[in-house]
Amino acid sequence: MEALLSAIPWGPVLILLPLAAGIVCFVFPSTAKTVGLLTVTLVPLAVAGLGWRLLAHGVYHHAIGGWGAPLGIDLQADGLSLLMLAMTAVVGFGVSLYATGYFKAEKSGRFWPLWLFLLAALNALFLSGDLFNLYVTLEMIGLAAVAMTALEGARGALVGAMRYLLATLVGSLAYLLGVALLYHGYGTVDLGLLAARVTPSPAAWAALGLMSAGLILKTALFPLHFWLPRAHASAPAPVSALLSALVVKGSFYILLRLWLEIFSPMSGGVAGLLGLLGGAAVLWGSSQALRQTRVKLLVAYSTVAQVGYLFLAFPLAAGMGLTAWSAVVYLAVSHALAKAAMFLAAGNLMRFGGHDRIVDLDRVVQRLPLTAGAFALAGVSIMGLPPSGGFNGKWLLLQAAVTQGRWDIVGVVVIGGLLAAGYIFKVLGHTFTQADVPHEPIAVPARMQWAAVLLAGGAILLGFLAPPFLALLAVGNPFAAGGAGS
Amino acid sequence: MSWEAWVPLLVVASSLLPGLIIFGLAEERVRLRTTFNLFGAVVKLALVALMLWGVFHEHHYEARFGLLPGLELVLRAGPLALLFVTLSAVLWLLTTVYAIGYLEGSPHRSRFFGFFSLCVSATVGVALAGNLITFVIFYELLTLSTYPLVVHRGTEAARRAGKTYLTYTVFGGALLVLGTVWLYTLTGNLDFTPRGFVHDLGPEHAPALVMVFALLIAGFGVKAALVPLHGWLPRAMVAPAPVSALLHAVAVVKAGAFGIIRVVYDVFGVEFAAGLGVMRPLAWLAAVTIIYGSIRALFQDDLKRRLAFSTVSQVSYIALGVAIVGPIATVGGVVHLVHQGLMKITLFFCAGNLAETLGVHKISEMNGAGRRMPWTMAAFTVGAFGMIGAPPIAGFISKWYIGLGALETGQGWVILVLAGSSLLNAAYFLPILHRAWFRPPPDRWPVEHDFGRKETAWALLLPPVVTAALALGVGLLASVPFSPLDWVRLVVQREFYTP
Amino acid sequence: MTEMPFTYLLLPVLVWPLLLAAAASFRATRPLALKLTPWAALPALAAVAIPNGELQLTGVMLGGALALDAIGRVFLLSMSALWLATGLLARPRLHAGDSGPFAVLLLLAMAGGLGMALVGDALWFFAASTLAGYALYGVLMQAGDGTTRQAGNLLVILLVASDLLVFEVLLMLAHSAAGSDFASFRQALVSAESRTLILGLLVVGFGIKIGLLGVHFWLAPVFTTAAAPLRPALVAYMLGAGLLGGLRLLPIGELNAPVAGEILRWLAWATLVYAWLVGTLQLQRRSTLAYAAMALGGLWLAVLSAFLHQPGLWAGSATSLAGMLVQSGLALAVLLLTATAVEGKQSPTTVQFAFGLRWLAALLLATAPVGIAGVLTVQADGLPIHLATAVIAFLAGLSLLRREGGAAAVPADMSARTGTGRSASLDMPMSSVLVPATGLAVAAAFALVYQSTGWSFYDAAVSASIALVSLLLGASSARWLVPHLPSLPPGDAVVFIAYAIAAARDAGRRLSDAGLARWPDVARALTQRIWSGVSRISIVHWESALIRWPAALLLMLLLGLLVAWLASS
Amino acid sequence: MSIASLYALVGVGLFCIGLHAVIAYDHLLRKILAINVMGSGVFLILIALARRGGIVAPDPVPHAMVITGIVVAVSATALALGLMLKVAAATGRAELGDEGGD
Repeated sequence: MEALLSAIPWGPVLILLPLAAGIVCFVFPSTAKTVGLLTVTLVPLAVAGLGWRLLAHGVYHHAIGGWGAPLGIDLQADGLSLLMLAMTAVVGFGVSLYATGYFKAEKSGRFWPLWLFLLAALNALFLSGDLFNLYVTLEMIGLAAVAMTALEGARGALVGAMRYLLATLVGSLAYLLGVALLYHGYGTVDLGLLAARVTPSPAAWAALGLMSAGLILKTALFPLHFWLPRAHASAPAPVSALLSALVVKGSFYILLRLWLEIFSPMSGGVAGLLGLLGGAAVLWGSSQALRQTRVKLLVAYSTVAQVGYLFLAFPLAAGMGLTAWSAVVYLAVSHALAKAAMFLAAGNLMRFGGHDRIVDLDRVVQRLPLTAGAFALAGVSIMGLPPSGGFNGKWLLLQAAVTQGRWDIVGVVVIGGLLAAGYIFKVLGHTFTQADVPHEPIAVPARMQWAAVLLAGGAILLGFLAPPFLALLAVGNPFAAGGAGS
Repeated sequence: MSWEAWVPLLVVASSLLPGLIIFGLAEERVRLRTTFNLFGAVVKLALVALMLWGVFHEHHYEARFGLLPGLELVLRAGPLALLFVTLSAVLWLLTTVYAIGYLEGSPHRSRFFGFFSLCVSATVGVALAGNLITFVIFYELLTLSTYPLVVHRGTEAARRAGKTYLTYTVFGGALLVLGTVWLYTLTGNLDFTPRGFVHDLGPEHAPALVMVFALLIAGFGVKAALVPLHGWLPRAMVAPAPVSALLHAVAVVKAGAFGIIRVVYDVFGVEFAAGLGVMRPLAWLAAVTIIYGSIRALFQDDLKRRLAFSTVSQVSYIALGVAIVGPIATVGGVVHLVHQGLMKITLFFCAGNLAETLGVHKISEMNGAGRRMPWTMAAFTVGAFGMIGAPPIAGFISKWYIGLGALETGQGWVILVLAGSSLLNAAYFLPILHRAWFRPPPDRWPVEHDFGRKETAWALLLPPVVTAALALGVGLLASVPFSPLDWVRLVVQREFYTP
Repeated sequence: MTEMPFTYLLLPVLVWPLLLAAAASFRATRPLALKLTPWAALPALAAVAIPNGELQLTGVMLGGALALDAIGRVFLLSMSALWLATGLLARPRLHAGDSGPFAVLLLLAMAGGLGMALVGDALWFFAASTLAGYALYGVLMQAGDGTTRQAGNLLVILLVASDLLVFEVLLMLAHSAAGSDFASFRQALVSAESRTLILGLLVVGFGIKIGLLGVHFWLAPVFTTAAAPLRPALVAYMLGAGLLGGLRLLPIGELNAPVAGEILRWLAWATLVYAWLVGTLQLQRRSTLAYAAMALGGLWLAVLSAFLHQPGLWAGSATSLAGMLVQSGLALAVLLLTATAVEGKQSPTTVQFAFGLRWLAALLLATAPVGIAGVLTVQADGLPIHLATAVIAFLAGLSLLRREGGAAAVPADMSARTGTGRSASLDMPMSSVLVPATGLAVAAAFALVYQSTGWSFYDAAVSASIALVSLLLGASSARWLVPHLPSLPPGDAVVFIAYAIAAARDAGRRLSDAGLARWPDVARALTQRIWSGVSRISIVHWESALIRWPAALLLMLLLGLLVAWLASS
Repeated sequence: MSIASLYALVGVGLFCIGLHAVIAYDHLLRKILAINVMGSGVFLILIALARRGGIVAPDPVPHAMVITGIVVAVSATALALGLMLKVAAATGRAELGDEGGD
């Protein structure tokens, strides 16, 4: 058994399984739903297998075809990548469950292949260890995501998708240019090797500038969030969930890797800049969300805000890296779960009332208790109230900030939490009200509600799983480079 | 984990699980729901009784789980914790009975009772919390689980009230978390320990500690309705009467007051806090709140609003007793936790009865209510006189000890505050009694329900009468073993002051 | 005092009325309870026979004891007598409709009142007097009408004030007292550093209940409007809560405080003169008697000042003092009862008998101070005591012969409130009053004998003659002088008090509404306005600028350069 | 300066021109073309910098990259064009109004 577990090449499986399934779905649309569900059930198992392998034998390396860097393609996974993969698997499962209820026949025929490609790309991204592969996966993700955004075919969705596509293309080109510069300068695109070789030089600086700009654009960090709200708000609910929860995290993951492996030694004022943008994003996104009148736009802007939290850690990392980075990962994962749940709940609301105007969300608590509950639980995590992953993340972040006397960051975190409470309860408050003129609601399938509950519950549960979570994260010590005081 | 570690968990679970089950129950499964409610309440009482016995004999009930690096979720049953747990367990049972009668036939009862149970679980968690982080977690849970109760009626007014409630409490929670983090970065430890755990910090940390103290007190002060953080309390009155009763007597307000007690005695240690010079301002704040609340109460015509402002005033007795710094005053303050609970819940039950039976919400409508509902108004009278501080009702005991403690520490001004507050209490309670008993009743009541020969339903009548009897009893039998006063004496000499 | 089995016999005195109260509050047992209520004071009367003893009540409230001693016994006797009279007179009211609350309150008041004579420690005395006070207020209101209500409000306001003062005093004493029994409280007072303050609070606190000058406003209105059955109870309450309280807590005979004594002496003077002036100008018998009661308070102050000047006097005069209190109390009760005889309706014999009884009572009231005067005026400054004697006697005489000019002053709206079964209890046929009244009169007569111990005959004679002369003076001036004088409303200055209260209340409301209520709203409104302004101007505007395509890409370019530059620098 | 770096500079130039066009022009087709120009610029740089000078054969890795990149670019362009047609069909004009049309 053990032999078998260690024999299976989990990395390739994680990539090829969804890829193959995607192709099958594309070729035989009729089988899409079954194949899709099967895949998203298997992927978590594969992730579990990989996790077992990591715990047993430490960091995972796999050279596809036995080539190996610099020529071949290397797959590698440490605690960080594993958690990202797990996040993807869980969110993916929940959303897929939801999608089975959400999409009608022909739509689902288009959804599943795209989604499985996206899944494959995400897994590849989290597994790959060299810059160029990262570029390729980034593009795959972008294209799949854009296509999914356009699924609805409505005017708003199309324009949103177009805007998204152009943005993501520009972003990845900028990134690619950076890769080119780095390769020219140091003769490799392998992260590990680069980490050893990179020295402060104009090429490296230019590369850092280009890459961060591109990735920031793709991560929709303020002020480059221009494409996100509309794209996320106009896409179908499951797609919005995937975009907000996973896709944005993908580019952030790359940025984080670059930072940890290559650029942190030469950070200089960049960390401060990123922190500044993060803080601005928190305040800006939250206040934008606060003034939205539609649920999905509100949730989308809340993503803008939540992305900001991830960047607050950069200026703190210099002092106490481990705490700060753990906070970031915690926030990233719990945001993924919570935000997916929120978008799914929002989808239920739209299905239920045929609209998502906040002021008209009457009697939702009575009619859709599960959805309201899911939204509330997710909200708890987003607000950073205990017990939830969001709270743990914020706690660690605050701890790092207070210890270093960064009261500006403390202020941002606290105010951000209050604003979040503001916009979350703006929605919840209305779900309790009674309408004078009851409209005719449409029934919502139970599994769509349960999917939302499942994810939101995950976000809450994360609040109690800190010890194993952080233990996993420590595998391979990913934060050694950017970490403690370096 | 030994069986003693399980007991605190079970106490929390005994209301949590019924709550979760009740969420799932259909609206019309009245009997089943009632069974779950009462079963949970009774089990909780039994467990609490067990722990009372055990703690008295120095057993240790403690459960721990890892939470965050260096932090644990700790549930520990100490004497002080048990004081609060017992209060909430007893009053939960009564309030449940009352709520069953009060909400008979109204919609969304499953939801109501579900959140009701969650709210109590959170309260018990707050009571049993063994360190600050656990306290904070349950404290926030309390906020979240009470919100649906506040907006339960689903009217626009209810929504606004809920909004106000959250604006205040979430803000308070944020301050609280911030203070907690700060404290943790200073001490690396959050476990409640008798006589505090911060005193071995060097004097160079004094300013930081003062800030932390201010943050924590502000955080708790919101729920404890210290002026100027009291604004949510009167507005939350749109909630159904059982909720107001629970909010005011047991859960929310008391959680805040309890938090203040914890911070002063088990985090800072009262002597150390006094050394920091933070107790005097706290005492002043409490005094101002006492007087301010009473004055505002004086001019409310809405019965529940008047009671709400009276709560604002009364709860600060706890803070005052704590802030005077001295064993005797502490006894007075801490025991008021229980005494005020009993008296105030009585008053709110009665207000609810008037509203349910006669449709009376305003004091100006209460003429002759005593003739129509003698038992209800009798209970109300006991509660009111208790608030005024007439012996031998519970309120007198608290005031007596606070006053003695103040004299003991040479703070005579507190006596004046007590006198002024008693005077104002009399000024806003006696007119109510006068109307109810001695004015002729109107020809017809606003909205009268007929209960035959009974003045109202049993489920509505029993709880206030019982709580009134308790309020009288704990005052009359204050010195018998296991009376609240006796127990608080035990707490104070075991946990608070260096013997 | 040690605890002995028979001291358990003290319990029924309190427990029995409380039991009856409980019984009266249940529909099932009410009839029985109502039957037994008139006799509820009997155990107390019987308890007088119990020898001195103490019953520790450990665990009840903050500890405490029931105790019976010499002084307590005297008071227990007189108060149980008064309460018995009350119970008997209240029978018609008890059998009228919806008498449940009335009975309960009556019994509570009784328990409290009798308790004051029995309790052995300060806190329990406080508890008992509080219970008695508020319950009595309740009874008055139950049996009353519009005018009673105003009087009752006056009473309850002063009650609250008095209880507060007493509470403060008890706190201050308990702070330094060894135990909670009276002795150690008195000791604490003797040794307290802020003695004068405490003494002052104490005098005012108890003075309220005996109509001390300045806090006497409630006397006349309550006396004039109280239903007949309750007048003895009222007197009993004054005796217990006012005088007995003073006796228990004031360290008479232990404390030598000439300054305080002097102050009290002047206070006594003022009270007496005031009582004489205003009492003369009253329209009704009962309000006149109210000022007689006030004069009794003045006498009490005079005696007190004498003791403060010369503590040594206490030993010899305790009994005669107690006798004086009992006698005057009982006589006053008789006069109050017989004051409103509905003449004409009665048979001439009844009227004549009532007339004689009233003369007797007046005589007893007038001569009540004789004993104490006979003891004190020898050594102490006798002038205030003699003055008191004169005033009391004068007012007593005045109340005898003056016409009930207050026919108009008997509340007009009383008739409006018939049918509630209340007015039945208000003016009773003289015949039903006579029996208990006679009983009280006899008891008072006995007290006269009781207090005539250890007096100097000469001074007693002087005092007695003063009493008789002023009695006759009063009686005669009732016919010739008073009708030509202007008249005052009962409760003189209370009009201004009421006005002041109203004004204060009004001011308070204005303050509360204007100042206290508004500021949070103002703050909220301000923040909201600012917020909306901000969101309208900047947030919306800038967001729309930010999401414009060229702007976004330029920003990206800028950002890239910035990052590169920062990295290089 | 060497030929290689000349090529590289040209690539950078192309990239900038493309970027400018993406920003400046409204019509979607122009934007898409501009992005392709940017892409070509990047590829040019990659290829140019693969030169190791002298007679040594150029480094193969960048070529591999460029080939991959071209594949990606082609598919992206295809998607973009398709999307553009849909947008044009839905909105009647092949531009993104900045209000995004919701």
